[in-house]
Amino acid sequence: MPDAESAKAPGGSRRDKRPNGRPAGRPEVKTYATAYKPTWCPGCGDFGILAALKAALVDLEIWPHEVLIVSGIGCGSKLPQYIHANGFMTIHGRPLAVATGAKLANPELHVIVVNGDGDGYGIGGNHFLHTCRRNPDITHIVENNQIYALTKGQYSPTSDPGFRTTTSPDGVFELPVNPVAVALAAGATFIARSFAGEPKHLQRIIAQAVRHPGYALVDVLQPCIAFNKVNTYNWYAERVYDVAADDTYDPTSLRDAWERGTEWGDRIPIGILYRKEGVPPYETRVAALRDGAPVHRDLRARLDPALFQRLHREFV
Amino acid sequence: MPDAESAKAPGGSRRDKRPNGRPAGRPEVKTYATAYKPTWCPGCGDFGILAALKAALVDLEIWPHEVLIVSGIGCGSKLPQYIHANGFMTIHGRPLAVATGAKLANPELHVIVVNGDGDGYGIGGNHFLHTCRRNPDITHIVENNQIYALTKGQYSPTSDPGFRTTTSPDGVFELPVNPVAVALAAGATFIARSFAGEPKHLQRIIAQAVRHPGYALVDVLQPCIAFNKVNTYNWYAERVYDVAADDTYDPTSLRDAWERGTEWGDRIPIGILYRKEGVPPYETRVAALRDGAPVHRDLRARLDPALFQRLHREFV
Amino acid sequence: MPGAQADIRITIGGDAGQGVESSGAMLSQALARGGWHVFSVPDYRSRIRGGHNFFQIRAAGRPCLSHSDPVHLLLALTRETIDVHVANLAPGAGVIYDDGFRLDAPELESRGMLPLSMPLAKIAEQHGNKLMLNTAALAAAAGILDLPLDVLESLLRDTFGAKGTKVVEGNLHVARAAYRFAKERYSGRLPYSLPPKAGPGAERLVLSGNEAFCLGAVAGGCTFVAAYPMTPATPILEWMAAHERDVGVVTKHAEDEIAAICMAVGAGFVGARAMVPTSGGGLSLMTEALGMAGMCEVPVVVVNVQRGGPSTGLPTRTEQGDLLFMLHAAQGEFPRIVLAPGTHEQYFEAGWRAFNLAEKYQCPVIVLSDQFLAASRRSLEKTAVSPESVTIDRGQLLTAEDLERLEKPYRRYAMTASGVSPRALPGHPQAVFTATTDEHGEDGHITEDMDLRVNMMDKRMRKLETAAAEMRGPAVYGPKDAELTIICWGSTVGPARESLPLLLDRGVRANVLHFTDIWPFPQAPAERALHAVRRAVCVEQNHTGQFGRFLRMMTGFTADGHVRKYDGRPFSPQQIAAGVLKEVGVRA
Amino acid sequence: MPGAQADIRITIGGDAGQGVESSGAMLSQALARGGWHVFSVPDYRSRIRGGHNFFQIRAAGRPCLSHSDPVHLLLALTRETIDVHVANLAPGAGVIYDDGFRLDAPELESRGMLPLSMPLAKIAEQHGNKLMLNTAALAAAAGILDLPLDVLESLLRDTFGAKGTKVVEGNLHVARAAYRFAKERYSGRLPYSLPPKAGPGAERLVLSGNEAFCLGAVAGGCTFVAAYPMTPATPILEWMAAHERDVGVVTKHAEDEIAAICMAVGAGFVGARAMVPTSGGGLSLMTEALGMAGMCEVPVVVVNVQRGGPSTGLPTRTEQGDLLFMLHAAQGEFPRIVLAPGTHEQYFEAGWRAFNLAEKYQCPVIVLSDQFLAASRRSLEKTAVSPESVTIDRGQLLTAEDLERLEKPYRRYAMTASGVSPRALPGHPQAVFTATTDEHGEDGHITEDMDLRVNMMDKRMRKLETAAAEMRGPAVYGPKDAELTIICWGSTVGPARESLPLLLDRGVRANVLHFTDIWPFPQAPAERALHAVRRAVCVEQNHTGQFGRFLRMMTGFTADGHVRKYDGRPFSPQQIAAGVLKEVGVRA
Ligand SMILES: Cc1ncc(C[n+]2csc(CCOP(=O)(O)OP(=O)(O)O)c2C)c(N)n1
Ligand SMILES: Cc1ncc(C[n+]2csc(CCOP(=O)(O)OP(=O)(O)O)c2C)c(N)n1
Ligand code: SF4
Ligand code: SF4
Ligand SMILES: [Mg+2]
Ligand SMILES: [Mg+2]
Repeated sequence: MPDAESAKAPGGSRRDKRPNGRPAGRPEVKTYATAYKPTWCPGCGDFGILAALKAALVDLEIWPHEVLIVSGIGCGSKLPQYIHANGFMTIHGRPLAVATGAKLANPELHVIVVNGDGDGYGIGGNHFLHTCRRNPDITHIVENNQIYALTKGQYSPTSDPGFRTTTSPDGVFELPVNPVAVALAAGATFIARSFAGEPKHLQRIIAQAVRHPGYALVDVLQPCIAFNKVNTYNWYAERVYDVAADDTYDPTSLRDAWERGTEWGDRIPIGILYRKEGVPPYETRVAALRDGAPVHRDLRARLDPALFQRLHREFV
Repeated sequence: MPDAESAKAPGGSRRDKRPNGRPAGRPEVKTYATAYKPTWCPGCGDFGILAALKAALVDLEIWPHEVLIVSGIGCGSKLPQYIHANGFMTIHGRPLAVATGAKLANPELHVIVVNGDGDGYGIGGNHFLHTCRRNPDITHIVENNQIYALTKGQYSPTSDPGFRTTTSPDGVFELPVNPVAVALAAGATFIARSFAGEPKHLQRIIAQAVRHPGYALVDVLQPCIAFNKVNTYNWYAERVYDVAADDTYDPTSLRDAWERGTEWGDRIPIGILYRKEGVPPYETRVAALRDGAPVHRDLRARLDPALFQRLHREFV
Repeated sequence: MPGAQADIRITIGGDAGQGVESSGAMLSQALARGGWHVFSVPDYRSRIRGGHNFFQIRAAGRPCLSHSDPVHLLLALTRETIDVHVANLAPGAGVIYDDGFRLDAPELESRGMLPLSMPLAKIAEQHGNKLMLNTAALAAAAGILDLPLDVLESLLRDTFGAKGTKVVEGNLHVARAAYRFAKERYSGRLPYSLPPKAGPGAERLVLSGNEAFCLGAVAGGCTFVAAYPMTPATPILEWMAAHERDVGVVTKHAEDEIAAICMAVGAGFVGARAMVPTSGGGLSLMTEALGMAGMCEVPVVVVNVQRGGPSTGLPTRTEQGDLLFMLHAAQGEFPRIVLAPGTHEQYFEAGWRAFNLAEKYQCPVIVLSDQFLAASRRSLEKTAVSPESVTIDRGQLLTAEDLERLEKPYRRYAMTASGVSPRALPGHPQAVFTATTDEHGEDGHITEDMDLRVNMMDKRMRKLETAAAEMRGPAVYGPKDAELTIICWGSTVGPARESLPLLLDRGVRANVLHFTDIWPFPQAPAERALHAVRRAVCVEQNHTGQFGRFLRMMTGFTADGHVRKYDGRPFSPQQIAAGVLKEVGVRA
Repeated sequence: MPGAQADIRITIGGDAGQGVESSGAMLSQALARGGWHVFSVPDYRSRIRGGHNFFQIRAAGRPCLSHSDPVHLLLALTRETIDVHVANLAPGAGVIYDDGFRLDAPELESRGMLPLSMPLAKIAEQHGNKLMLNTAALAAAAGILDLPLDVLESLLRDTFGAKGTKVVEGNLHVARAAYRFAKERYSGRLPYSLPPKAGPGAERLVLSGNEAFCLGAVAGGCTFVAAYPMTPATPILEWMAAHERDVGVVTKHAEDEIAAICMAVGAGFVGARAMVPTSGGGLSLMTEALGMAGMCEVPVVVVNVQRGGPSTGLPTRTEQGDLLFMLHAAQGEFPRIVLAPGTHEQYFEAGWRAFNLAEKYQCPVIVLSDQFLAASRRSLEKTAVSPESVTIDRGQLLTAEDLERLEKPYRRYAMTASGVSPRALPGHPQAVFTATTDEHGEDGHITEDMDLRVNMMDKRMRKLETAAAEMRGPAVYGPKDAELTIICWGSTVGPARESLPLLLDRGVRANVLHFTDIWPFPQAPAERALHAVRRAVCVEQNHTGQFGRFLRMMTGFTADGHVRKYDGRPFSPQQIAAGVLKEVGVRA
């Protein structure tokens, strides 16, 4: 049983290894299965995102205990409830901040944030902005259904102009947030868009995002069949095209990314829209992390009288 | 004395007029003078901003009672204390939201927000993002000294990489917010930069920002002589150049604005970097404002039995 | 016991997404049109589809103050509904269900229920279409209850009128067929019947608490609503948005709750009657700006529709868990007013009274309701939610004429005996002024002067003393000389009052002491009322007995017993009676 | 009265930006090095330049618990200083000022002061440079006080050593010249002298409260600090950032307070000992996430260094205005622990104890200090802030070995008698789990089940009962059989204890009852202690007497009198004594 004086976290201070060793074999999709059935509406785009995420993790041979999935509040934010992995469904709009703390305290975890467009770009907009420029190694999957679904149908920051909802009875007349453009302006190092209706594409993009060392945004077009009767599967399917198909597109060019990233309407670019290599993730630059993660620190070392002799010196 | 049943605000419902008529003559700089001396450090860039703002208001022939200056908390946010105009020094990071409420309740007021870079782009980042896309007719002057000054010298969201402060002892390693780029991505319709060391330039830019119908950002490079020993008057003076001097620069082009807007370092563009005409300000599209501002509404009209007969119908 | 009823209770159950709430609302409305008083409560989960939801309706010949147990008629849109609700059925209660469910009817009967199997899906398909299943179910219930068919028909016409003749006609055909079927097959079988109607009175309205509040706010001159959606407060924003144009209320769905309250403070500062509806989580985010309104003396109305906590908690359920939080939210000390309406009428009144108080005392006013009050629907006389009872009092608001007569420069925060400083709005040449959240002098300029600080603090806090004079003491319901008093606040008053006859049946002569005006605390009347109490049980919808603790803090009074509930579901009168009896040692 | 002193008080005054605080800190340090106990308090404004700031120092032969009045030596860096402080000077008090001020010395003398004019600016320029004016002033004070010159010299060497020999030498020259001038001109003139030194003890440290707290947190294994700058809590973040590398604490200056606490919750969730220092405004923004930590049972330490409220209020000044806010912040009900250390030693201890409590009870712990405690500097024995007194208790934290031995699937929120569920950290294959802020079952999955909800709520709240057993009752200082008891909490204890001899002088035999552990309330020891109280005066640094109200809520105890202060300046012992005497009817 727990040792009251135990000053170490599980796994001790094996800094150079993945946390706590790995089971034999490779993970499979069923490794990520839970006994809980999603409470999403049948046909909801979130099913596709859940499946793609599981498949991507399996592709990457990541085990459930090596991942931490942090979400906010909303239909999409229920995702951690339906996958067998470490999960933390936090409060509305704050998962990026919680995830940043978790990553800084234990950089060995693959930290993945999933949340809705309201959560991520509405109430969570400030964390979005600052996480982009901070560049921690976090994958951020936004289930963007252009609506507040769990609260039953108010317009969201990504709702298109003219869209009528209970809080926009005359149609939306604010310009929508274009997450790609904002992330670009804020300095994100990996920016992608995908579509819940193309699960294979999404799986590939998520896998690359997880592999990217640094903050990686995956904005996912996610039909909400209950409250968004405009931006449906068909609506998206008719518009999306993958920039990868265009040989002239250079995802490392800020200018190209700006041109395509601001495109929205009859044609909607998906795929990896921007990527910048070589920017060290935030946590790799933190002085206090050079000697290992907080969770692996032996706290008893702090009771070393020599440390205090040193610290006391400035007060004499 | 006040009339307890008075259901009208001062000025009654004169919707078509500037509030409460105007004094004879024209306002002068001394019209805006107060008895309070600024508590800013001698040499602080905020003096130049205060002077330029007064001069711009005089140029525009706006009277003190026609303006509402809303600020947050910080050195720069003390500005409303030093100008004879309606002022509201709110809480840290929130002046844009307070200003939006004031503008929607009384669109006749010239609403001007002044705050620091920490206030505006740090804690206030979410309001910045959403105000850009909302486009209310508000002028937003940011006293950007790249530092948290009133709290005595921590790094700010606009601090340059490598900058050492009490909270960045190893130098900043987050990418700075480029307010011009972010505003552009978020859909702002007027984006300018100026320099507290060029008061005439600043005065002109502020005047144009106030004239612009819609949200207008004026990011002002403001030397803090006490805590920012890197980004000094000289540092800025050596780098700034006005885009207006470049005939080929088209401030109505998103692409041009993106190119110049993202420029920062040896050369720093100032002037009007982007401007989009013809986007109706938010408040002009609000249904409930078509019959006049809330502050001019006769509240007794609400006691009209006919209104309630109509409203009751849906509950029978 | 089967037989003549003082009231009858109907439950409709089904899956989320099956339209349980809208069916329940329609049946409530039909019963009200038929001449009965109704009270109904929805019970739903925090998800869009799937999971059991239900809707309880009570109909009586006299006004009902809450739902009640047990249930006489169950309308089961799913099989699961029967399992969930069987324990709460009265002996011989009817269960309406689709004959496609393949239930063992004799088995149901042996468990004391009356199975009322009907081909609802078939009727819907045959006479209209599949989507009209709920209409069939409603009509079947109407048939079983002997509710006149024309009442249902007129309601269907009004409800579906906007969708065109075809839809209306289809629904009417389905309704008639199901009604006929129910009557023909089961007439007279249900051992319960609708109670005698209310006497012919004015046409009654059926409103949810939130709707009553919105009407109150409209009457009270609310011109500005900013909010961020949050269950169970969202309907206030949505109702206001839907009526924005009609009544002239600027509604703003903001980027978050911080923006919402700051916008309202900005609007209040320049003179709008501004409000922010939210629930606890939103309130948490609004905490800092609440202090700004207090410090800068800006009128603003904050509505906290409480739900189950802590944190995200039970988003669609009820609780009274935020009382002490509301009384102390935000750093430092400043005047605020807290109202906790308990009934639909009081919630309507709070809608306008809050604005008067906010402007009279130039401070934030918190209206503290909860999911139970907000979402329950009650039939009301029109006069209960009409502007006739409303006054608009803007307090010491200076008019343009007042300002023109000023001789000295205007001082926004002038020291006064009442603590209230005459208020000008920005926009007048004579009243150019500045405000700040830092401590300030009479002219609104920052000060660090010790004495000025103390005076200004005293001035602000004095407003609370001034306001206290108009705060209402607790109301007593039931016999003045009761041997036992149920102390409660806010929405608990309904089931508490309904529990009194149940207690009397068990030989306990009790009354109810109900607080609606919480802060500033109505000290003298509260002490008087408490003085008359012989034995007290505090009944609250929370874990720690917040009101009981608050009462002790304010008066030293300690209740003799406590009944607390924190499962997210509202008290029924039966639960209160049982809890109180247990506390006073009477065996249930 | 002039003559031998139990202690001596020195005030340094000047404009913001003149280095008043750093000079004061140096003089305090010099006095401590010289063998005296010191206590000192800065007083500054919320601006960078301009405006009067001052710094009070008290030196004694025994430990001092607070500053005190009146002042024996005034070091006036500006002329204004003299006007501001004259009222608070002891008869014959010395006033050191630059001869350039052109003061009317005889006039000063006629008002009972001893003018000590000196050519400070000239000495600085002549022997070093203009910037060394403060060194000249300090040395002059040292000369007047007969503080050994070598003490000052060694301090100057240590302080300026990093700036190179030239700076050191310059300062030494200036110091010597000023010291000599003071001695030569004014030797023996001041009617007060330094009290006898403390006996030869261990070398003493001079620390601010915030510094003592930081040392405690370091000892307690704090590995993660996230914050947003806010006076007077900023120094905690800054100290930690400066020592980030040395002690291995991740420090994050976040984009706002919401991000700061959320980061700390994320860090705490995965196993770091995480803390967020802030002040009331920041706390307001952290309210929602506090509930998240409570609901998800995440250990996190929140430090609220209180300042003058409401809202922005008095940013650089002190108050105890957030007590009831801290006890109830956030919607709904969940366990939290609130500690209010009163002395530097207690603040150090709270630094490590808070982490133990947070991990043992898996909940947020709030350390409630204030600007007075945080910014005042006190001389302490090294042992008082050393790791020897520290234990690290991580509570029911499962090790990898524990997890490998698990037979059933791990349940993060297992029901237990203590309410504490054994805690695993994410990262182990046997302990993959999910958490949510919605109500949940033992495995962390969302539930709407009524009974499970009630059980889970009870489980969480049970932790408070378990924790209550280790919460400390109030401490009594002074005679056990006092006729009068001063009840106080947090930092008021220092001046309250120092007021006891003053009260005794006036014939009132009083003691102090001091609370540091606020929540869960130490019910039994508190009641025992209150039982022994004959007559009580509650002394608090706020307007509404929050602790007195809280005590009544928890125990029914009503104090006989109240002394409250809310001008932003800390109580002096004299103010407490005068206030208490007034409350008990003794004429001052
Ligand atoms: C502070 C706070 N405000 C409001 C809410 C209510 N709320 C829950 S989910 C949600 C929005 C959901 O929209 P989105 O993030 O787009 O997720 P979706 O449901 O569309 O997947 C809101 C406003 C909340 N839980 N907390
Ligand atoms: C909620 C809250 N957090 C923190 C503070 C403390 N604070 C006051 S001003 C300030 C930052 C000032 O920086 P900036 O906005 O850039 O203004 P400057 O002083 O540089 O002009 C901070 C953090 C506060 N007042 N409120
Ligand atoms: S409401 Fe929309 S987003 Fe939510 S589960 Fe249903 S389809 Fe999905
Ligand atoms: S600290 Fe900096 S920003 Fe503040 S007044 Fe001084 S120079 Fe200006
Ligand atoms: Mg959404
Ligand atoms: Mg700044």
